[in-house]
Amino acid sequence: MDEFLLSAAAFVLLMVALGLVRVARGPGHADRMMAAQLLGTGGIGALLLVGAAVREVAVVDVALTLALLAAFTSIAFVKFMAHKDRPPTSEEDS
Amino acid sequence: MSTPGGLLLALAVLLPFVGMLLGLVAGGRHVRRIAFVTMLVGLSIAVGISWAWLQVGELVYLLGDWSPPLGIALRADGPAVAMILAVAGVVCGIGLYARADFDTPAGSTESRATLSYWLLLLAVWGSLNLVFVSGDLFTLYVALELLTFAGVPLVCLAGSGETLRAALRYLLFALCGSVLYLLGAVLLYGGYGTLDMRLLAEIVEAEPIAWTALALMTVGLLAKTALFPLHIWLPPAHGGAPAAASAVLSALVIKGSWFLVLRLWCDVMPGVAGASAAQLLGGLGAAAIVVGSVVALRQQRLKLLVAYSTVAQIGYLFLMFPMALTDTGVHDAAVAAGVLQAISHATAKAGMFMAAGLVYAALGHDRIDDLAGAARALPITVLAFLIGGVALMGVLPGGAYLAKKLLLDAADTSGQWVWTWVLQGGAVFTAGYVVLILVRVLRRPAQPLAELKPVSMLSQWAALGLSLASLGLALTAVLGPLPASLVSNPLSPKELGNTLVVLAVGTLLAWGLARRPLFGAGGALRAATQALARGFEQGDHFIRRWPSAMVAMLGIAAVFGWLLARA
Amino acid sequence: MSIETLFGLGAAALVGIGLYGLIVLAHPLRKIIAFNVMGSGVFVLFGALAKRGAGAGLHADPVPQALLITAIVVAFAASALAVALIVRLIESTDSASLAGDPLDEGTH
Amino acid sequence: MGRLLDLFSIVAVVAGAFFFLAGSVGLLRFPDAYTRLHALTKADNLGLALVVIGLLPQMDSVLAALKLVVVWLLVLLSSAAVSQLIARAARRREQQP
Amino acid sequence: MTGGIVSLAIVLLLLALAVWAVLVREAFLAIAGFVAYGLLLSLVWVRLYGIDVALTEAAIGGGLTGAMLIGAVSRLRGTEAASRSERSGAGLHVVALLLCFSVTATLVLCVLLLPEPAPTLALQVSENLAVTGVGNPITGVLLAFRALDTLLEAIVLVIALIGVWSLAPDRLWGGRPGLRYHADPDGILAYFARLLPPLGIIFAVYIFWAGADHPGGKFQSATILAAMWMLVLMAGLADTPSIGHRGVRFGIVIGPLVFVAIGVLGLFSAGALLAYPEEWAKPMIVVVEVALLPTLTLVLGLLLAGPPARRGSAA
Repeated sequence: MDEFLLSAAAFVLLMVALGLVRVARGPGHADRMMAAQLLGTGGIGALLLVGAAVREVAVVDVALTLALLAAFTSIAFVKFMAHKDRPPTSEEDS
Repeated sequence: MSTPGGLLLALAVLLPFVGMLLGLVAGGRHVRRIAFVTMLVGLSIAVGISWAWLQVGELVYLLGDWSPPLGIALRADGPAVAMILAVAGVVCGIGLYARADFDTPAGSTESRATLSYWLLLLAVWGSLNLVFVSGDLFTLYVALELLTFAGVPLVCLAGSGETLRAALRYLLFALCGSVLYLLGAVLLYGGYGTLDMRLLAEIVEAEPIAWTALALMTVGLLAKTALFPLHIWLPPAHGGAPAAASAVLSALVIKGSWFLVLRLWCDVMPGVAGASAAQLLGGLGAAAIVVGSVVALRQQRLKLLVAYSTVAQIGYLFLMFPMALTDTGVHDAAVAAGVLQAISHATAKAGMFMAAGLVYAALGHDRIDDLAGAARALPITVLAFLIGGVALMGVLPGGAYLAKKLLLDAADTSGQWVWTWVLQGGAVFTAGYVVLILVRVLRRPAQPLAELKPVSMLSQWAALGLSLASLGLALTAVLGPLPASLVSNPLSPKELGNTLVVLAVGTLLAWGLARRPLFGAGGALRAATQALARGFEQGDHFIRRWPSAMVAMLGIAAVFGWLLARA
Repeated sequence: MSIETLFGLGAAALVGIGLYGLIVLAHPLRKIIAFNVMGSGVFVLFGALAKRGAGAGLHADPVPQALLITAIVVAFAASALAVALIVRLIESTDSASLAGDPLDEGTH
Repeated sequence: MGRLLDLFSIVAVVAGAFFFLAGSVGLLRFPDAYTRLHALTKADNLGLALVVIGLLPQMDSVLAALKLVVVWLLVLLSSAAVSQLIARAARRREQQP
Repeated sequence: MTGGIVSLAIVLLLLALAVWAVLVREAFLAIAGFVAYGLLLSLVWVRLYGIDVALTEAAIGGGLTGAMLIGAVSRLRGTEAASRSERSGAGLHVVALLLCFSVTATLVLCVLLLPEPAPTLALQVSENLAVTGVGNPITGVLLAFRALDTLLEAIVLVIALIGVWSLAPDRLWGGRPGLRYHADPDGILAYFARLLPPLGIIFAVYIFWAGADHPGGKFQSATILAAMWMLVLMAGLADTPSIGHRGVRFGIVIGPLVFVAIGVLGLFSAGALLAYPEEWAKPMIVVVEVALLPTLTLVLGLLLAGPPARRGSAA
């Protein structure tokens, strides 16, 4: 069972790596951020799988911390980027 | 085991921090009072430490009664005790000077600069004491970061854009230095399983891990000390800060990382370091003296001149390494000379920055060319500046003189005549800018000085006191642990002649290199020296660009690694 | 190869990558990111050493792990101070360049 | 019983891994940002959900199982927030060719 | 074997993300990469059996640092484009590459030359842990064997905060830090910002209490609390306190001061500064941790909020 869980973790990470190819190819902002998001989800999945494999209960706490802080960071992303998109500053973007 | 009096070491570290925390709670109107009470108690603790050290020799305190490698030990040997006492004295002097500058104006509850200044001053003090007494490499990392975090905001206390930029540069470069230091400490733990310096000294061997660690830690610390060519951040930071802050930065903050280099090379890993790498450290010091002094002579503002003279003086601090570390082992006399040099620089440079600040406050500017009449207007201040300069020149009876004497003896016994020349030549450069300022301030002004703002008398006396302390340090030879035979009669023909030669050559340098001629027209010779000086300036400008400084940092690390591995 | 060695080697590469960024990146905010990458390389190396020191019923040597927690917090404090400086610098000068130098005025 | 639960875990985790595969392939193959976003949100949420469901029987306490579910909910939340941002970025790109 | 593949995958991904975070053109994308990088680092710590470190990294490395960097990138104005024109020449890149490569190569050599068996303090820690009364060896190191480091760390944070505050323009001294956020009327965000904090607070308290005997502790807990606090601020549900507020000042210093006080108490009750009397060790450690919690939460949150930026009522 442990071997299986570790293999699954490795597979998920491999898929994430595949997603990173998208990053290399671009072309837009959006694609790059999607890859980052896939990485986040896949990373947490791999973390849970590894934690279950090594039978370390506290890994779930790590995952929970990550998920909590990831939610916080995502909201910060949206909030600050919305702030940045407002007219007075948006002309500096282009 | 803890020794009697060891507890004082822990108190010396904790007291300034507790003062800082209480000051933050009490707020603007009380912070200065709290700072002064802390200084009084801290000075007594420092005196107590010195007294205890005279009784029992080295002081040790095991925190929580846990002995290393599991716990953390605080230790103080001679150099550490000397530094603690000197820093306590300088902090008190700077505190007296800053009393007038950083006051909470009537009618306001709290002002930004006042609160920040006193809290950060105490933070610098606590961090420095920690650097001097901590026996643990990781605690020292935290101490170095404390020192940086307290020093950076002092740079931009004035709040202008330029000072913010200088502060940011300082922070980023210092952070690179700390990471390299931490990397070295990590490697040592991996190799030897302890971070305690005493235990490490017993088991460390000359092998790749130790070489790499020493090279990385040294170069990280040099970046924090701003030894040439890693002085990228120092001139704008020290030149732009308020004088009371510049004095803290220049006299105190850089001594922390310098002291740690000394510890690593002479106490922890002398067997790893070896003589040839020490020659490189000394070489960088010599280069710092030449470049720093020449560029100092080119400056148009007094505070920048003093800042560049700090670049040069940092070079002096590293001249001791070739004499301290030779193939025959560590020479304590050279180490003592280094510490003495550091203390005399701390006192003199604090006094000089304060004097420069007072000149600025009184005249409304510190343009060197327009200082005419200052000597008459601000006699005490100008005297403080010149005495500080003379003390640094290494003529009797200054502490720097004694340090030079000790180093010359050491160079003699180890047969390193090159360093004899560097030591003798170094004084000449200092004499150069002392003469330059002397000539400017003594001139009669074209028109009488108009609006002279009043400056605090206490501040003037504090500056003079610190400069005099530096000059009087040679007395330690008579009173203290150094052999009295080192000091000869200052009016004996040999000493007098020496002083005169130094002054004469210094005058020549000032004439040749300063932007405006001191006297006479010059002609071809001056044209040549001017071109040379401009070359130095451009070189300095190039080396202070971020990429060049980073490349220099890694390059020096590589050369150190190579020298260590080769030995 | 043991996983300690594997992570140790990865850490060495991270230090190099971070250093490279610190040298060539111009914008100070990017330097902060590079500094954090380099710092994390040092941390991973320390973590790998801790894992090597497993023993006495512990999966890893707890001393480096405890120190790592301290070091991570200190690095955060450093980043916070630097970010605050950058933002203030941009607010007051509209530029984040480190190249400008007050000493240059009047010398060239 | 134990064997049966293990089998359940294996099936669920394999299914989850498949969705991660699908998500990555979609990210690589789909023609434009919107369809890619669609593929991604499907994949990562479902993939993680299946992994979490698969791991539930492996947890030795109800508390740990509960925490697993919370992890999934939180990831769902941040994914929703970031998707909004990504869509906006994609739209902005379209508006300025 | 499979474990090795997982580790290898983690290392390769980590390196790829590091390269991305350093080299990608835009700061915004670099930060997105850096946040993902922080997540992978947590995975590294789990593989290295450093669950406590993983928790700290998850909370601070990716979370707080990420949010702080995002906040900064939204205020870069035109400086990013300007700094691109500062690009240095190809020669520098080659030299930098060479130097960094040699640093890495040297470190690789050191890693391969590490002594066998590895030196360790694990035995000493587990022999002495019983005296401290805590079950988590890392808490034992942080609060007993190397208590000074932990005290200094709290002081580092306070000094950094003083430094950040000192950057404020004079006229704003005593004001409130950071931007004032207004509640988003249509906002799904405001909804989340109401939903998350209670969850986060429960979890933070749990992590805090777990810390004595299991992975967790005050830092991780304080970081989560600080993040939740910032979330409430960003949703416009509350405002930052002014920096002159008495309660805020008091909260900032309470932790280190109590720590010092307990340390001095140890001088009389256990014969050494920062020592704990036997039997009483665990309760005293808990007191220190409880006192540090508000300090760390406040300081971490306020560091994130930045210098005072708006005039507020001075206390």
